[in-house]
Amino acid sequence: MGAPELLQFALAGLKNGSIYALVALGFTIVYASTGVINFAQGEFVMLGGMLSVWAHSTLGLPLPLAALIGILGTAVIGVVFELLAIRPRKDGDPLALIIITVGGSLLLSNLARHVFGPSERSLPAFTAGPSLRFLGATLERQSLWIFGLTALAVVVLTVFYSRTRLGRAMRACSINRTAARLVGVDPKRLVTISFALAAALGGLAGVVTTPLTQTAFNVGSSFGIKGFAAAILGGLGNPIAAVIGGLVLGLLESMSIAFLSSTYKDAISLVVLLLVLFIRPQGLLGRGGREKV
Amino acid sequence: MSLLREHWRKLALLIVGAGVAVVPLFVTGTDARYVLKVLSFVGINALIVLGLALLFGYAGQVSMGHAAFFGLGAYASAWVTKSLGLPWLVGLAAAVLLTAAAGILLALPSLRLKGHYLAMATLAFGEIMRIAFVEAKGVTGGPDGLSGIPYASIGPLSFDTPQMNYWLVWGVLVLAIWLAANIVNGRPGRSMRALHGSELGTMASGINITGIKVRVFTLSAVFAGVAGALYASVVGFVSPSTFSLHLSVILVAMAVLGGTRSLAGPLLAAVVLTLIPYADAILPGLSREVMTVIQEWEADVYGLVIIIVILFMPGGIAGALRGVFVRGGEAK
Amino acid sequence: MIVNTRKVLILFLAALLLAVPLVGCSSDGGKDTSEKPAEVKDPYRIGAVLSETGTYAGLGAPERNTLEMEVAKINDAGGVNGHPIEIVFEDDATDPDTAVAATTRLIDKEGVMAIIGATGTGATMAMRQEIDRAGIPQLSPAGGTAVTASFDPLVFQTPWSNSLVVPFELAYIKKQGITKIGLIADSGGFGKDGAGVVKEKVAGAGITIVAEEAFNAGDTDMSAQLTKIKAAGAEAVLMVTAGKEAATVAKNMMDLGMTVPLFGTHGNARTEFIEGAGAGAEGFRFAAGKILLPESYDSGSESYKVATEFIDEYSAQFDKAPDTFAGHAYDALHIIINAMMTLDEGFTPAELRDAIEATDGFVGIGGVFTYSATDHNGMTEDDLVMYQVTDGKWVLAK
Amino acid sequence: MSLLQVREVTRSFGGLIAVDRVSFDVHDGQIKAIIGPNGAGKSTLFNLLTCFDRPDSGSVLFEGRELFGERPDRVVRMGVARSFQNTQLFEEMTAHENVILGTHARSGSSFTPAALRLPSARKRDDLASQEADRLLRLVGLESWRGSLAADMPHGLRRLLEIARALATSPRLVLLDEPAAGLNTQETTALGEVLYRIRDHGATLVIVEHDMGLVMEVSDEIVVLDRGCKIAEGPPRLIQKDPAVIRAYLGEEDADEL
Repeated sequence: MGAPELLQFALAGLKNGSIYALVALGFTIVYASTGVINFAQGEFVMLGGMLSVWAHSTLGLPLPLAALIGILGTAVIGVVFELLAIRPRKDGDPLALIIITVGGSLLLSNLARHVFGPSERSLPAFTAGPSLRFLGATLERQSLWIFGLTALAVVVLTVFYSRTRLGRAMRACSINRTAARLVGVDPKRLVTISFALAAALGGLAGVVTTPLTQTAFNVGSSFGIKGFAAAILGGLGNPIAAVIGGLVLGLLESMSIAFLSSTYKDAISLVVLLLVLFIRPQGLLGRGGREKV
Repeated sequence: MSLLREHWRKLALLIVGAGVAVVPLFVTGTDARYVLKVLSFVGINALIVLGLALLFGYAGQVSMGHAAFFGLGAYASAWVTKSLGLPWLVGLAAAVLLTAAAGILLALPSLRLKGHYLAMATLAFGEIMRIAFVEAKGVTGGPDGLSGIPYASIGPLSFDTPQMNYWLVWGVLVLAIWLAANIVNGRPGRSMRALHGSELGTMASGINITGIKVRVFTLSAVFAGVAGALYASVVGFVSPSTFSLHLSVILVAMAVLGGTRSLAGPLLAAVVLTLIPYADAILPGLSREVMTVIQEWEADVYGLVIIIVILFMPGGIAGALRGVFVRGGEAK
Repeated sequence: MIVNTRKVLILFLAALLLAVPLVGCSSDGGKDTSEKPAEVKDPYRIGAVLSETGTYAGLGAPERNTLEMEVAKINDAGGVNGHPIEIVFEDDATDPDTAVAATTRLIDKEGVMAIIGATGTGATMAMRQEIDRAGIPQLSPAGGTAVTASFDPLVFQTPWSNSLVVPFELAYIKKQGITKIGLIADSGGFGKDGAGVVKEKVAGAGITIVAEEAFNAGDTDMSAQLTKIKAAGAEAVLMVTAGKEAATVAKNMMDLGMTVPLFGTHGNARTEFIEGAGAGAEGFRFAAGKILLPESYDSGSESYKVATEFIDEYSAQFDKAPDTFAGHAYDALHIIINAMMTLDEGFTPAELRDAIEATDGFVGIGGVFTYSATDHNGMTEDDLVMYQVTDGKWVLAK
Repeated sequence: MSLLQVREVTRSFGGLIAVDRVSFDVHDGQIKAIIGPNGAGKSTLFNLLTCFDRPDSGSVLFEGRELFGERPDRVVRMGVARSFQNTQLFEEMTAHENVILGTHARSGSSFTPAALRLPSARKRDDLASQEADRLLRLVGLESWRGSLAADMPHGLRRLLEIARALATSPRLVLLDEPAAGLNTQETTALGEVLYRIRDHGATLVIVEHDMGLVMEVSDEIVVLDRGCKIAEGPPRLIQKDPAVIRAYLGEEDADEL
């Protein structure tokens, strides 16, 4: 196998990995503020795609505007979901909230089927034109959008968490819910904001991948599984860990295809994930730490 | 007092056993077969959820991979009875042994993991098994599945009618409830409640927490495996699409909706949620139009029910039941 | 805690006490007009188990549309020998055991005399136990080879199965002078089934498979698999899938700069594929029945008339052209109706089955059906043509 | 051979050395006390001896077997029981049940007999119940048998925890500040209980602040200061030891010496 092929495999892995990373970022954000794995995160990806397709094809709006509607619309749905289904559960018991998100996932995907129909839909590529060639490998233009937007999301999130008062409050909240109150921020509002952010990121993932893969009411769960796996692989902590987890998972899959078998690529990457968990139960970049007596 | 309760329990068990046993005698209409088939599916789901209730409600663990144990049991017994032509009890034993072995193998390394990491590990296990079910064509029949699986039989007794199927499934379920209740009320249950109260105190009592968790995990895997063996013989067909992550998640949702430290709550949740799409099996007045709407909106209704129950019944169904019972004058 | 067990028992008792009378009632209320010997104007009831929700919802929807539209038409025209047709729909939610319960309900509660379904191969196979028990005929619109390969005298199939399409397509590929192909298939039922048939038949067609790759439903990129196929020196790529991932494969090939032709199967005969793959769909070739282009029939022929009429009516009613799945449902229904037409009043399900098996030269949407005691698929390679995507439209391939 | 041999045990947290090369022996049938000013490392040492914490180096031999590296519950089953400074009772269970849980250490929580309600399981439960009643009498809690642990007064909760520890049939019992929060009367009663425990054949190690109690009941005392052992010996000698007095100077407890 030559160098151009290897590069091609790496590019494929990075492209899938970036998509996983975007979804994983959404998991991380909600986890940070609530301690909850949001099983509806994959549905946000689906909604981002579906809403932008609806805006573009049905309403006939230009693509950038349709993309914006996809992202903002999903964010609004995320907020509504938080207000109606998460906030009323006052004790914030993580397991109860997780099961609520499972219910939300069922509800959102099936409502989408009622509203948008059961067939798959697609969007045109953001920038038309033949794919780019370098070193014997090729890369389609949409991948650049995916890489760029993933990088942008990480930078924005990192700056948000470290430089803004709200972001710092959210970090404080993830460590201790009362800490946020001490900084003068209402933890309830932070949870709402985190759902808005996570939904917007999921929507973004849906919008950028739809031109490549099409979307349908039932795509949410597979995005959800991959994103969850990426977030756990990286270690549920910070945005960087989510991105590393996503990229590692993507590369793992494409290298499995390259050197082992495409039939078993998912099994192989899941086995690796299990081994990582058994050796490092906190994920690749997760904080370890002994338990206190 | 304790003696009185002991008798109460025996009596109640007898009455329920008798109640379960006589249901087919009342179901005699043209749709008896349908009603009994639905009740058999309900019993099978309830059996898996019973195991998950032990695991989640008493040992505080979550498994997102129980559909895989369900599948392992189904394929094991299907393969043994259909492909090898061995008696059904051998198939059942194979299902039990295989799921027990898989349960221990998964539990030992996984129980070091906490919360979400455990959820991911069990989820990964479930997906790996699903891939195995598709790829191990020689044993599982691949995506087309295995059809023509023989009915269950014990010696000359063949469970080849819906009545017999029903009796088999519910007989096993009642037995499993008895076992689970004994565990919950016996030493292992006491140890698990202790763990819930104080982890340090439990360790200081010399109780091997991991050992208990591994055993509960294994037991719940075996319950799912037995449910699988029953499923294979009741449906006569097994294919990989049944044992999906979606099923695992729904089963966990049933256990959580039921509430912690209760067997009745999760069982009730399993019965009610399983019956939603088959509502006309127990409510014969429902028209076709209503059923069509229910089927069309079934998944949405599931989602909504899950959200609403958890929001407005914080202790799950078990919590609500306890409330009713306490108000009903049981408080001493 | 002992109390807890008691609660378990009490609850179950309560639930049973509640359930038993209800169930009891149902046995009184369950009496059905279809039980009585058929009188004039009593409807003939046919069950339909379709995936209206779940993974195959996109397939079940056109099937249901078609059945509703066609039944209305048949009844307006006076039904079958004076009997209206009533279709009882069940949703299997793409789930085998739901399909089993649905079948039982249709047979015992609704008293149907034939069943159309299920949408998916898995559910179709799962229903067999109940079908065999009741002895009523089943017409499946599912395309899996197993449906008729694993033979059941009661089960008939309306789509072109992979075992029909694959040899036809391999022969075409060979005729293009291609001997080395890369195979890419989904890991679900359709892809596995098709890939199996391809591997079985290539040798006979004088073709070798130089690379065999798989992908899963929900995968977002197949360029790694295609890179392997490219590196293996394939002269063409043969893709077997009915999922939306087909569009991603076509697009990835274009983006990788692969110039070798891409072939698909009848699983890709959907406009969504062209829409999704965009420019990547150009030049894509696949085998399917003639329904996609009625002009492939002689314009005066019976086939042409049937196909154009159905397409026009469906398009008018649902604002969308019918896809192949609509066609499979159409064929299933009309094969049953035609068989009923040949029978006398008060026929039994066994007679209906025999009449269906006697179907000879029925002109349907999928092709011309002739069933026999050994062939329950009923179509031949004559019913297939190769299509090519040109300027975002299907045209007949050279 | 001594029952417990503590050798060069060291544990640090970050840069701070909490226990620094501490060694001592506990002989069969002794009551041994570990004392020292606040922050001397007593509780840390205690957690190390019962394997609730792992040392950086050193070794602890119990009946000649290395304890370090074992799980806490296994250590209990080997015959080393403990109580906690903040009682760790099962609040929603009765006093009787709390003590029964201690018997699980010996007879296990095995599933099969319990699930099938085998006669052996019932017999074992009966024995456990009788044993628990005996221990409740031993610590003087028989009248609290059916009360929830959560409803019991503070001093009695400590006794209950001791009873639970005894239910594991230990050879060595380690008590972490058993007299903390007890009034004089209760402390005197506690002393009685400690003697009774020893008379039943168990060896005792106590960490305690109450010097009255320590001086009265203990056969030998180990004094820790800032992680180091500064003295060891019988109470009379310890009271006069200059290093000990220095360590306690400035502490209010020093007057009591």
